[in-house]
Amino acid sequence: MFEYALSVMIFLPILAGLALFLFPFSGGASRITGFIVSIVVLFLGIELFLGFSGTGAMEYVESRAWIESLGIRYSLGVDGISLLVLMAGSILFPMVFTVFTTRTKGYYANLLIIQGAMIGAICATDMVLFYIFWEIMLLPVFFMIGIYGGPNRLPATLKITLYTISGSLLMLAGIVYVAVSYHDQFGKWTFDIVELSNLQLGGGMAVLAFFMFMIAFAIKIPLFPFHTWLPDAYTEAPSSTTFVLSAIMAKIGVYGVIRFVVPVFEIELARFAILLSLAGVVGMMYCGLAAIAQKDMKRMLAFSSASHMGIIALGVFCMNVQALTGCLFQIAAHATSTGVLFLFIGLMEERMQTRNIADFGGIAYRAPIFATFFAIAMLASVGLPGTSGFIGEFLIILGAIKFSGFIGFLAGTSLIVGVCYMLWMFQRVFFEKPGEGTEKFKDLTIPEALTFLPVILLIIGMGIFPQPFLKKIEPTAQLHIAEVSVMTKTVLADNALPIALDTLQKN
Amino acid sequence: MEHTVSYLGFIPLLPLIGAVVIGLLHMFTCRKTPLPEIFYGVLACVGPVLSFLLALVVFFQLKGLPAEERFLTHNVFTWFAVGDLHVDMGFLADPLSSLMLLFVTFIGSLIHIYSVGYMAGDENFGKFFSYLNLFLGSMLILVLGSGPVVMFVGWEGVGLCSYLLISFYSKETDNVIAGNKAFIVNRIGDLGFVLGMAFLFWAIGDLGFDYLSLKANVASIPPGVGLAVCLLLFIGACGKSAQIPLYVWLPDAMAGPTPVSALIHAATMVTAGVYMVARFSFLYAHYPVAGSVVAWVGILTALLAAIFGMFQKDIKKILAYSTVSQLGYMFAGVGVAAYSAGIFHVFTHAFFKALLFLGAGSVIYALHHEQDIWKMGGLKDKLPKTYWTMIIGAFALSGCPPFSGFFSKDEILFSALASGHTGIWLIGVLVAGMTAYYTFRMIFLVFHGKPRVQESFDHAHEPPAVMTVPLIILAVGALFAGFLNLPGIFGGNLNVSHWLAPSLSELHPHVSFWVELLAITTSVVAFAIGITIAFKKFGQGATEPEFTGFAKFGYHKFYVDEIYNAVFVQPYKAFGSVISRFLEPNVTDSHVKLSVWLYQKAGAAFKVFQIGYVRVYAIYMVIGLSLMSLFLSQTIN
Amino acid sequence: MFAEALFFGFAVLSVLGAIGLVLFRHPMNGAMSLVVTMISLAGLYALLSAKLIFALQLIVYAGAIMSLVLFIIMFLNIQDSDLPTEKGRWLYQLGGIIVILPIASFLIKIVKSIPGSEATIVGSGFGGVKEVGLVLFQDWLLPFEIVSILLLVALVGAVVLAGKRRMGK
Amino acid sequence: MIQDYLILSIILFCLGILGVITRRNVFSVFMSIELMLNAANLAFIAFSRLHESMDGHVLAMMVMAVAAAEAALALAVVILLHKHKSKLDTNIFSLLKG
Amino acid sequence: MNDFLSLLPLLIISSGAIILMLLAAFEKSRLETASYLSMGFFAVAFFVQLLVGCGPTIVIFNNVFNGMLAASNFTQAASLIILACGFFTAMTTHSYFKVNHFSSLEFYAIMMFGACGMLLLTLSQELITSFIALEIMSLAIYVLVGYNRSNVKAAEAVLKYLMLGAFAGAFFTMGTALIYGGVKSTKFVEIGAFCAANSATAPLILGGTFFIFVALLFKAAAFPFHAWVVDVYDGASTPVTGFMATALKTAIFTVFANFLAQNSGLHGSWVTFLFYISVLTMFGGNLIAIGQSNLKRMLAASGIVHSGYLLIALVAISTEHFTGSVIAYYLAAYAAGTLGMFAALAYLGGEGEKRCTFDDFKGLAKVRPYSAAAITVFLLSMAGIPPTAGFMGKFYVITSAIAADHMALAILGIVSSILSMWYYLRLIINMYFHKTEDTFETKESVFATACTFILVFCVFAIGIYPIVI
Repeated sequence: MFEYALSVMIFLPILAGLALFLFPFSGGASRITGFIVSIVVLFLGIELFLGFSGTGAMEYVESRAWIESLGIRYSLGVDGISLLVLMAGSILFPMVFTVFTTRTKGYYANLLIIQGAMIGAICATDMVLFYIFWEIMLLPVFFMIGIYGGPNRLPATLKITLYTISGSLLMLAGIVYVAVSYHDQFGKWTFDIVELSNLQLGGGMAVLAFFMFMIAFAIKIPLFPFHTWLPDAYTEAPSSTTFVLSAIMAKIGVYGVIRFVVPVFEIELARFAILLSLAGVVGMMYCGLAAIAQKDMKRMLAFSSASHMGIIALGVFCMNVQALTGCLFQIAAHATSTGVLFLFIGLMEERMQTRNIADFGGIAYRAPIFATFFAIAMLASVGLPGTSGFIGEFLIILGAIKFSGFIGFLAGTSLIVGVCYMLWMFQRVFFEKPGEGTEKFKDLTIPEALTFLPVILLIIGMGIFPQPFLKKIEPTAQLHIAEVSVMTKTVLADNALPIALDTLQKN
Repeated sequence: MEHTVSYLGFIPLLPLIGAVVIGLLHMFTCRKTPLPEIFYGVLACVGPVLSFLLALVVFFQLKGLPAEERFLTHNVFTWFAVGDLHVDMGFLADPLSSLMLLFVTFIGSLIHIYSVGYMAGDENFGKFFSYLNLFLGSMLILVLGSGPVVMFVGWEGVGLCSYLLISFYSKETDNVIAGNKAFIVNRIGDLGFVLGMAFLFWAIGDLGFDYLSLKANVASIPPGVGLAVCLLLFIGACGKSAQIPLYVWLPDAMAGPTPVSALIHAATMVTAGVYMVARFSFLYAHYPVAGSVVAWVGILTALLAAIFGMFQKDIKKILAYSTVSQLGYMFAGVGVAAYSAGIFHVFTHAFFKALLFLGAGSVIYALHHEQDIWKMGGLKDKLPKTYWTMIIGAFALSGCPPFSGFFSKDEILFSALASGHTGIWLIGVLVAGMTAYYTFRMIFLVFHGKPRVQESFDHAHEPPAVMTVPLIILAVGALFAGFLNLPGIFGGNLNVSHWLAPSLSELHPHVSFWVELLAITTSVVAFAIGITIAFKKFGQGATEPEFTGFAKFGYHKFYVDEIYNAVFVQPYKAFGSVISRFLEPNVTDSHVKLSVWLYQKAGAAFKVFQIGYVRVYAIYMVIGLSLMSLFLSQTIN
Repeated sequence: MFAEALFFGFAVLSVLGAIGLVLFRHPMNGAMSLVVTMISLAGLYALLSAKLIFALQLIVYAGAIMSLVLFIIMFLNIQDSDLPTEKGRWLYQLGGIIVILPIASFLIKIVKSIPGSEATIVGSGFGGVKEVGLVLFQDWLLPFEIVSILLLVALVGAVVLAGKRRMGK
Repeated sequence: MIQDYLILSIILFCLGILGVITRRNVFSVFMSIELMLNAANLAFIAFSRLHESMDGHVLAMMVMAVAAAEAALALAVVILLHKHKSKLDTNIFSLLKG
Repeated sequence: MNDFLSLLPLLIISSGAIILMLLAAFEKSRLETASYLSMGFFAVAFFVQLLVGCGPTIVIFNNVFNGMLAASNFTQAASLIILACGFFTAMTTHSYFKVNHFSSLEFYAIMMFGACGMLLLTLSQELITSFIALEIMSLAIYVLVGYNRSNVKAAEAVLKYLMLGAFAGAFFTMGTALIYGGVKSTKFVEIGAFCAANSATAPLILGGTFFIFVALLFKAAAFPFHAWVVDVYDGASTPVTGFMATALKTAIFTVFANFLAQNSGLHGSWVTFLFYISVLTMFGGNLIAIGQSNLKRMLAASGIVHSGYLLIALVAISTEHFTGSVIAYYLAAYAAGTLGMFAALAYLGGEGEKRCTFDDFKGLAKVRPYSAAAITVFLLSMAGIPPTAGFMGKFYVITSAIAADHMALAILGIVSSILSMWYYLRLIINMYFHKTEDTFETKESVFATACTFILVFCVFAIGIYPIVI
């Protein structure tokens, strides 16, 4: 029955979205349609999660010949790497349709297409297929920001689009290079990632191709210093899109690194791991610092998101099981916390018609439920134990320490950096004396509260019972790391500080 | 060796359930019809009290076991397991944690009861108790956690609760800032904790990341890593237990309601650091260098806080600095490897500090939230119960024999001396004198002499029984707790030390009777000098002096807050501004802007070539041709 | 010897004609000098034993095409004021020569590299109408056929562009 | 010997190019192109003589035919232009640019 | 028989052209009838071509035509593209001429003659045949460009095109002469054989191929022979521009590839040359396009860029097993997008093409969402965004470049693709993100929209089911 679940999850939203475009639907009808479709996807996603056996191999595989002459196949599959990203993509989505209720059909149609394309990018195991979905998911974002965005939407949407497309086009060259090398070595064409991971690459070209991949993903993640599109885009985008961008799309960047770069370019990755992880932590600190100076709440959260993404990306570059698993877990955890925060800010903007931090104050007294939910999401985002945010961050820092003590230390400062701006913002917005506008701030309505409640529970649940999730992703992470050859490990060891080195030798 | 008991998890769980239930009730009802306070009050006290009873059960069960087998564990579920890392959500009750458990739940329960009276009439009554329960639950997780990661949950939990409670009166910006400060400073310490844990894990944690496994494998830790772990963990302890340089948050934490201060200072939170060092005694015992660092930091903190304490005028601030100072003692104790002495001081301190804070709370309550001691005076007759209980507390704090504080403090000083840390001992004695001075300065100013503000004096009255009864209970504890661990010189039983022995990796240096006597005598003398000076200056009533010179310097806490502000906070903010105003648009983004600019300019430049004259187009062609043929004619020989 | 003298004469004439085409301001003069070039070229073809082409050059090129050109020039009744002044012509021509020189040297280099350029004696049938006709209709039938389409297009096109037209509907 | 013909052809060809790029008069440009085609024809004939094959003659005929067709169209265009502006200056026709 | 079948589409088109020409002589014939007829001819020819199965390579009527024509899968694909372009252009003109009254029946005849020349060009295997076919095509296009006689811009366009085209044609003849001098033949096969036997860098061959390349590159609008293209596209009427941009380019690149592919020695020695030309073409085209405000000019400049990509494919063609699939696919993808774009512009432009700049299309999406969506699809296809045909085309080009060890070329191609995003997105932004200023009332027939949407379908269909030949 679930043989074609993945295809359905991909194409149901896309087709529904296209149908909304093509036929005259009213805004309300579009919303209902979108909601129903996303609920179907949600159920499929949950069913998929429950049925996932966690052996480390690909499950729910669908593979069909597509372009035979180049060995491009329509092949989908889920393993531990993609599972949680997929969950984030399928579970969080219905919220968008229940929170933002008064938009036009284009809005909902675009969202549906984004969802389908994102799920496609997550499930694709063929590089070309992945690339196609990867590009498709950007287009609706372009329109969402451009049509429904804030006052400075044009430069913002142009920037995100051009920036990301530049990166991904370079990746296209990288993809082709990999396949051509495979063809040279094995005499046949394929773009399947499982087969491509057998490839032995070396030389300057491999480094070049590696960087092409990395630039594409670094832009999407975004990794310092390729993050400059992010604040504008996140700020100007309508909240639903910011939610999608931060909660899922950015994660697909990290996912891409794990899925495509780690198996193929292991040696190059190991060689440049120290540089990349430095980019990760520097980005984390840089964006964290920038966040504190923001006056616009959404912009602050945008920087915060970029800051967190730095740490998540770091989890990949450390190349050990703990960091990788932490990274995968954190992908989902951060999706829940930051995504919800952006939705909350969207709500606040709808109620107050402003995002300026100075205009708020004392919301906690007017809207205790809202404040509590917000606080829980915020605490998860700063990585408080007991929330989903802690496990991943802890594992990543743990892995980073093994990788390099210095990087680990810098990564650890995320404990401090995040708290500073979050508390500062929380103080201004929720505490202090109520401002004029906040006097009449409405608490969450029951439908809204019911929308957010599952996610809030998920945040706490993932913090307290992470093992059911980890159990499913950890075998794949083990396998993934095991594939990293001995040579790579020695390259890695060159980077590690002595203190980490002797622990490394011991293991 | 280990015994699994399934009720262990309930000890922290009960207050946590209370917190959630109360929190939800409050959240959903506060906007419309708040529930009656008594409802919340009862609900809030049930959890801690039940926990206390369970703690007693644990204690007696442990007592029934042979000394080497005193370990009760309960692994509730696997929290997370990744690769070699395996972390159980598990609890461990051994003598050390059971002792902590006992007084934390006991004093915690008393504070809960007291708060029912103190907080009466507050609009956020329910919220307060929710936080309070959460606080206690977190502390119990911290104490009971079977490994460092579980401990870290409680560790961060109490940090969060301190934030919530300090900024409880959140309409005042200053309070929220104090809360932020507490959380952030704690987080700085947590960084050390996390890094320490990480190093510890990579060193020996793959064999099991709980205390018992770590203790079993401690021998195989590489020396460098071990030292690093000790120091990093101590940074964590500094943050939580308010040691130099991270002590700054604690005095500001007075912004919260007074019972919260009592809870933070006595039973929870600040003692966590000491507890943690004692917990890791198996590690610290291998690294005397790390121990010395701990001890010196501790004793210097004690000195510094005592100096600050001498010049404060806010009753809670005085008590706060006294806590910092006493914590310094405790660290000095655990630093010189006298872990049981340190823990014993934690134990006694819990009683008298809770007592003093709750007493101060009564005073403040009676005077309608007046905290300035220079506006009090002569309250002895108005508040007799408070007065007498506080006197007991003050004696205990100052280390007057035979009050509890005397024994525990003396044990620490004596251990310092015995282990050869003469400098620490000398400073310790000095601080003991200073402690007596500022404690009794406070007592004299508040209770003796003449009332300085007549109006508030007239309205003052003894608080209700729900507040005074806990005071009395605590006073009893403060009076007699010391006898649980009588030192050898008094034919002592050293009950607590023996009880703790299986948990701690303690060295017991053999010392002569004379050294012991010297230690006791000096500290008694120091106490006497301190109290005498205080009596001379303040016993008969005194007027508020104008602070000058060193006093002013001390009153302003050596301007440490200002220095931190100038050195860390402002540059941090400024750097943030620089990034967002300058770096981000002009530097980081420059590669994008530059390329866009270049592209557009090049496009504009290229337009010029499209001149529109057909002849010119032909000329382009010919020029291109000519260049190519120039190139091609090279290939013809 | 005689042939060489003839070649030299025709060559000089044709180059002079070409130079005249480039330099004369009025197109009429240019056309006349082009006719000179073409006639000289016809002579050269004759020297190269291309009898048919010699005839065609005279009839088609020098005759038909050039008279068409001249006819149009006169038809348009070009006044001196209609002509572009082309003031900086000399400068342009100097620059043009500099630009063209590499091309010329390239081409000359190519030609110099051809070995064995001495003309051999060819049979009397070479270049005759019959012989060329045989080649044309045997080997080059297709180009010959499609040239008809080309001419048709040119015809229709010229009518469309320059002729009268009933406007579409 | 044949080389001389070819060099003559090249000279004529380059003069043709020169005419195209230096003249603004439509007729001159057009006739310069005719000159270039003639130069190519000369080359055809010369090579034909060199190879002693008559293919070159046929090719030259084809080029003539093409030249004729082009001439017809070019003259039609000249008439068209003259109708618009009554000028033969190519520089006048520069509405399309930038 | 097979030979005849291969020629059948060509015969259909040429007889169709002649029929239409004759029809034009009758006073009563209506323009619409002509457009239907030409659509019909193109459609029939298209299906005939589709049905004619073709082996690897057939030399058509070897005895009669002396091996000057040859059909292969590649030429079949190319002629399919050309015929489809003709068909869609005929559809587009149908409504275009409803608001722009300058046409007559000969328009269709000449267009079909042009198509005839193109088909010949794809089949030709000999230089002078190619030249004549090229001239047939060019002359027809000159006439089409200048068809609107009352428009001085059209006249100017035809002047520029004709002058420069004839100039380039002269180079072609000179090149043919040199090759003839070197090889004693002008057939591709024999040139290849000569190069294989001797050196491909023999001076006469070198010079000859150089001049022939110049002429072909001129027609393909490669740098530095590109300058005319912007002005000519601008001056020509929109359907003609579309026809020119697609069919003509297809024919040129087909013959270019045929010429190169016959001849590994030749290809090898010109790779570096083509490399630089293609890079310069891509970047030059981008730089021109970025500064344009007129849509047709922008599309012309982007056409230059696409020529650059096709040149990449030319650089990368393998002479061993030449199938031309990459070039054919790219041409098909490009043709679908570009034709669609021009078709949409043709009916949205309104009378006298009054809407022609970026700014004129502000807010189109609000008024005519479907048209805006179609244009968006075409633009995205041209920009190479999946899942459109343009993406797959670009993907094949890059794959072939990297497979041929031209990593640098692939990367430069991608950089240029990034640069080209700029102006494609600009139009989308204008259509979607700006306020409406125009009512966009047009009087198009159903054919125009049908044509646009069939092409939208084509863009996706070619992209998702890439039938690689």
